[in-house]
Amino acid sequence: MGGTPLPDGIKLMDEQGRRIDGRLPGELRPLKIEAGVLRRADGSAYLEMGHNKVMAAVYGPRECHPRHMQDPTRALVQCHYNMASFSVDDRKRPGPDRRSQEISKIISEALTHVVFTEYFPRTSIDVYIEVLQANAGTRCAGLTAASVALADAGIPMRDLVASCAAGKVANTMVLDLGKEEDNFGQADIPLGYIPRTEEVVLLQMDGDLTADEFRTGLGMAADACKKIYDVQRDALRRRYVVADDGGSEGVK
Amino acid sequence: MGGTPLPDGIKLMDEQGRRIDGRLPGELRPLKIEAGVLRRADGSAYLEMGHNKVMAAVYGPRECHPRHMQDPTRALVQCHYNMASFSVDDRKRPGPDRRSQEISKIISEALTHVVFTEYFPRTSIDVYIEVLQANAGTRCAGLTAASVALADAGIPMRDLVASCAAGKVANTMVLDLGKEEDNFGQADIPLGYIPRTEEVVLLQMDGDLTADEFRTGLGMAADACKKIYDVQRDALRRRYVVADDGGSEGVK
Amino acid sequence: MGGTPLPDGIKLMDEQGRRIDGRLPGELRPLKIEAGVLRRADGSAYLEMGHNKVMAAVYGPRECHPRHMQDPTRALVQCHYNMASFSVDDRKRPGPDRRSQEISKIISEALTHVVFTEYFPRTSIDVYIEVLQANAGTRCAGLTAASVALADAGIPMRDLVASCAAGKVANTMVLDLGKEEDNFGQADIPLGYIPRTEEVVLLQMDGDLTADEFRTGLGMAADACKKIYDVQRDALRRRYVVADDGGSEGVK
Amino acid sequence: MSKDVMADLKRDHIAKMLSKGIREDGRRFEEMRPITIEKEYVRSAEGSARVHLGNTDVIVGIKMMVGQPFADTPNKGVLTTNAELIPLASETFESGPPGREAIEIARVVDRGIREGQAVDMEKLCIEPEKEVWIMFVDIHALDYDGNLFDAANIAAVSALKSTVVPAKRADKGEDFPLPVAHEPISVTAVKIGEHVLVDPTYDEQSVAEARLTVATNENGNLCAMQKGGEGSLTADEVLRIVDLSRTIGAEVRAKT
Amino acid sequence: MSKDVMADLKRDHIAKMLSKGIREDGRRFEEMRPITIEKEYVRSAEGSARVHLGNTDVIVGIKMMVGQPFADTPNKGVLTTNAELIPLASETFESGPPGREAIEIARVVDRGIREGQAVDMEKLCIEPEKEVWIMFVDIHALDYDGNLFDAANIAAVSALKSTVVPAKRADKGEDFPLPVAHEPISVTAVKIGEHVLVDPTYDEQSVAEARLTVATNENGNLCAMQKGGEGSLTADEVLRIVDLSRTIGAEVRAKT
Amino acid sequence: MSKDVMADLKRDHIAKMLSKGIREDGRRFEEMRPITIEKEYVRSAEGSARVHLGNTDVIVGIKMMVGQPFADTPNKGVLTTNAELIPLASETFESGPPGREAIEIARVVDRGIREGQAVDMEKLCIEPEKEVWIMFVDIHALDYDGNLFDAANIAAVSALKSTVVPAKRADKGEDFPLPVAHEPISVTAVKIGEHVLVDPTYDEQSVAEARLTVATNENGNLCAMQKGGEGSLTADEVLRIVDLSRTIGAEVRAKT
Repeated sequence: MGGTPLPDGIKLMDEQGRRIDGRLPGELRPLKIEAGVLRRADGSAYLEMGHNKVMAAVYGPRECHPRHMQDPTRALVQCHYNMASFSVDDRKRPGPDRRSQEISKIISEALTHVVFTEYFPRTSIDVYIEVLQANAGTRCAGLTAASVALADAGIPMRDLVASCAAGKVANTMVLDLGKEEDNFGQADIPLGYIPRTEEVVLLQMDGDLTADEFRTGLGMAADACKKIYDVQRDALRRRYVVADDGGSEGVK
Repeated sequence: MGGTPLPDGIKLMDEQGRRIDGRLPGELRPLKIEAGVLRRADGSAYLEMGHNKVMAAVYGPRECHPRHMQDPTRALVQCHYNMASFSVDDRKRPGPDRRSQEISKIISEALTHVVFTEYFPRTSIDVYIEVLQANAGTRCAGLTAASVALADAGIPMRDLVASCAAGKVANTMVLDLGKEEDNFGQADIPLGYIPRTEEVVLLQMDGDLTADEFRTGLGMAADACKKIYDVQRDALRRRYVVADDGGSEGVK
Repeated sequence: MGGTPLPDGIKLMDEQGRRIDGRLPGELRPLKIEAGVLRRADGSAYLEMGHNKVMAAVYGPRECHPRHMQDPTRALVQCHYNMASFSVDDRKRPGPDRRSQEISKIISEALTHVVFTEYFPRTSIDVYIEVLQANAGTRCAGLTAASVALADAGIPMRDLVASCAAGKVANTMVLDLGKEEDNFGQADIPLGYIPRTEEVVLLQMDGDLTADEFRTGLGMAADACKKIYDVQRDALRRRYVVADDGGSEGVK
Repeated sequence: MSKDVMADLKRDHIAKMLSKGIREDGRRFEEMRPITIEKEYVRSAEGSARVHLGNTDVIVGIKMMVGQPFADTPNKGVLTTNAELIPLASETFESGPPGREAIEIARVVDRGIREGQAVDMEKLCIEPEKEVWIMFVDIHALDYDGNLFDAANIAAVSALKSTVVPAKRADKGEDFPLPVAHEPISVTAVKIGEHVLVDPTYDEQSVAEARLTVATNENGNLCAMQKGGEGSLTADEVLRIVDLSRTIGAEVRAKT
Repeated sequence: MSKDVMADLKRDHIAKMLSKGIREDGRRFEEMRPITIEKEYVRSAEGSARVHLGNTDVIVGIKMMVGQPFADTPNKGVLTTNAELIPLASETFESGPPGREAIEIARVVDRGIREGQAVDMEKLCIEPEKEVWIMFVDIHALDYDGNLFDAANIAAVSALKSTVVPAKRADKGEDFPLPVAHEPISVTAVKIGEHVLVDPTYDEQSVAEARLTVATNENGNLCAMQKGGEGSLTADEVLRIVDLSRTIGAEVRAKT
Repeated sequence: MSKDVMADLKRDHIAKMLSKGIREDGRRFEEMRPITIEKEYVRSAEGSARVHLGNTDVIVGIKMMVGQPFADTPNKGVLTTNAELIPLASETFESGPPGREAIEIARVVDRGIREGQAVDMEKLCIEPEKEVWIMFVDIHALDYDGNLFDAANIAAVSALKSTVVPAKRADKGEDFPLPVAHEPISVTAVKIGEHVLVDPTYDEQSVAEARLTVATNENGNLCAMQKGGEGSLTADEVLRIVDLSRTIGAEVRAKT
């Protein structure tokens, strides 16, 4: 977490327990998901969570290159998380940095858990996550969007992964940290979760927490993932309805 | 074009309509081409145009690496344009930059048009252009030289490509811009042209031109390409004669 | 050689002919070699020579990647010399630089000479040399250690290569230059040598030497290699005894 | 092989239709696809625009940073244009550093802005020889259905027009709108057989023999041009495309 | 194929033994392998430690350089952590720039040091906004038998504790010991079938479904966490590993 | 396979001829190929030379730039040597960053110039610790028929001798000739079977077991040496090549 001292005049939580953007501790930022927004990709989803804007696209299952990476028993789920150079205040140099490579790895692992990879030996299922505008929580936003894009692509999956973070701000456990909370807060716990089976598939933490605080945060994030899961399913349902209205053959 | 203001005391054109190096508007710089100047390459050509010194070499048709780039229906013509680090006033860092990659791409396309690529499926025909001394117009010089090198390599071709630029300097349309004209002029139109069939195979433009001025410049450059074409053929003819004199088997 | 002027108060050789670290001109630094120190590698050796600390590991013969590098008639001996970022006073940036690539090349060539590469066509024998602490003479230390690691891996070899340097310091020919001698001395002659057959397999020189001085240095280094060779054999013998004591099957 | 067979079939089909005067999406030969422009799409950028040109979807973001001028233009800002053809947008795009295709697009868009003098670069000088504004024009493709040249050019010009220079944040005085002086607009045409079509789709582009992009300014003058493709054009075809570009460019400019 | 068959056989074997409560090296499920620490192993580094965690063998070297602070932390030193998983240490490591595995290890070790506030970074400021100490933590694997996360963490903390800042050499006053404020220790556990094991060997790690690394401080607080692997954990399993980490971490900390 | 068969046949043929005392181009074993040197070949460089050594053809260009000295040599200029073995010169050269072969050539040429003290580097100091001249020696191969080591060395020394330091352009006083103090010349020999040949052609080099490059100065002293190849040399062979290098080097030096 930041480690940067809080600038003068900024209070992360007011006397009424309202957070800097007016939310209550257990409140998520506004969430909007739309499935099937790109033509070229096999599946896609666009997501806004607060001021985050994230696009996810899926290609595959398709032949895996280079060939020596092929797994004869199953498909590889390969996630590529990328931040657009203009998605942050200080321009990000194009290309993968260490942070994005780490995020790509843990999202790949989380998604692999839910895809029936054994149906598609020797193939690659490529998941591209593009952060267009970043405002804290992009890895969770990306994982949530990628799940929807996989389903939109018709990839057989055990379930959807929902993702959000809990954290500690002004000595209070809160949900879904915003940018200032991320910069000046005390801890962050990004979680990837399958609400139906109650499985943790992505988990990180940084900052300073007692074991009790962590337990509380984990619980809050898991509960919030249920709400996100509903939004994901809703997006897919709308996509289906739209497709159905327009004639399902016409959509892809 | 430059955008740099003209240094004091420099005039790009005098009262008599003479350019800074004494040429008339429609005059090319002195041009010299020699074919077959390298032993190791399958074909080669050395070219001087004004103070430009350019070497072109051709290898192939040969097996195309990496294999996944092979085209089963034809040969790939792959041009690699490179400036020697000492070819310009400020030392150029070795290795391809964006400019040289763009030039390599458009020269590859221009040459592909004239090579009977369908005779050599799955192969690569590699064209290397080395700029040893640069003085404006190196892409045209390189394309002109590369055509001769391809012919010298015995690659079956529809025709030779000739190349030169027109441009606008001191409000006058001129041929074949020199270095100062390139830096301080108003527009540049590099052209790759097949005089016999009157085909445009490479064309760029930058600067500021009316449509009429462009039409004039295009015509001037196309006409000049005919002269360059003659010098190309002359170089190949001399090469043949020399080879013939020395016994054609002895040359390669 | 350095070219740096000797700092005040430093004398590379005293009136008694003792060197800056107390050694006589013909004296090696203390040398310690231990074979079979790593579990994962097929063979390994740890070496200390003065303040140098070097680890060598061998993997193979194993399938050679990429495949187009395979030699159908023999194994490739591929050495990768690397300095740990903390092995020198000014942190070295991770990754191969030009110096380490040159050293990797000449050590690969020296080791290829003694391995029966023809026994293992199409394979690669990979030799990794890690300099953990550097104090002049690391290429010799690395080559000496790598020979032992190859033998420890059970690779069939004509013989071991021993390696050390001679040089010129304070107008005297000396053996095995230390760090200050390397920085402020007059010449350095790294030698890789097979004492039994008296073959030179690695040789470099830089600095300023008369032909006679070079002849003297070459002789001194060759003689010293015989002593190093004994230490190498001793390390392998101890390894064998230990292995034998513990039951040779239990070791690897 | 199957890919090539597909390409041949596609080419035959498209060519046959064209000979009847019909494009696959029903457009006239000299008609652009519908253009929608969302300005200020990205709040983290100093300026931005998302452009749909038919199904081609691209975002351009502008970032401004304080830096050093080039030695030969000590009193001018610096323009840097970059295109990321990320594999999200098309299976034909690959991961890794920009390939020749991405470089060409970035350089052609750059040439249009630069040579068309879209921005008054002297107004981006803070202190001559010392400090100027560096202007990063970053092109990000999201969905690729052909003609990224024009989609990116339109997005870039629109983004520039929405850009505010963050002088205050950098402690260099008050924020001010980017001094946009001209609006160079490019129009791209391709040649398929006998036919010349503007604003090609992905399929049209993939069977085209040659491509010509022409950027013009408000006064109808040409500022940048780039031919692509392995086929040739006649001088007449070139001049016809130049004329098309001037006419259609003016229509497009009205929308940015 | 044979590799996968081997993996299946190995997994079956390890799982069968685990169901009898037996690990391949005879340890209890909640037992670390023997730890040996050689501090000041490398004289050329400002601080260093070589750690054996069972057969896993790793060196961490600390180098200190004078440099510029980040703009948003003008009065703090800079921490840079890097891991080289050189192919000397395992046939599964490859030459070339760090892969995702090396990056993950470096970043998790970095997170533990940084979030656990191991070093008082303000004391590494020389002149605010101008000059601070840059601290390079370089992780070098020598022999890889699993659980590099914890081996590297232990080596890093030990190395930090042995570090002397070479102020004199840099003409910045007298040398002083690195101001180590806390000792965050990570403990890693894996899940194999029903079972949770701490400090996995290479073989155990290769058949594990999921991994969780938890770093804690002297006060038992959590400072960093990282789940890995394609399997899942229940919340209960996570909380159990958190508890294990706090208990075992305290034991390990006593040895650094 | 065919490549290896070819190599075997070539080796047999060359060896058989050598045993009769005959080289493929008729030279004596201790004879260099004809050398032609064109100085000031490239006007854009501060110094340059194009050298033909038989059919081997190489250009060296010298560029001078103002920059910072190294910390340990605050009053000396900086030498940087680089070799581009571009695929124009040989089908055995590959595109991309310099491989081990190019690096070796650059480093051996560099070592000759540096250790042979070809240039008085102190005279390239502008202001101690602040500004010195950086000297770039760029080696560009055009046609490769073996022994680039010596061809590049000759071209480098010739180019240095023709170099004028462009002080005026950089606003650092008047232009002056590069202070060349010595002319280290390298001679390369290879061993094929029993035989030692100087200045090997491409074919000779490709069948040689070992190579030795020795650079000497005007006084006959040695300044640099590099053995290459997978074969071995005896000490006697080394000393004989050293003698050859001293004699032949003096002849070559007269031509630069």
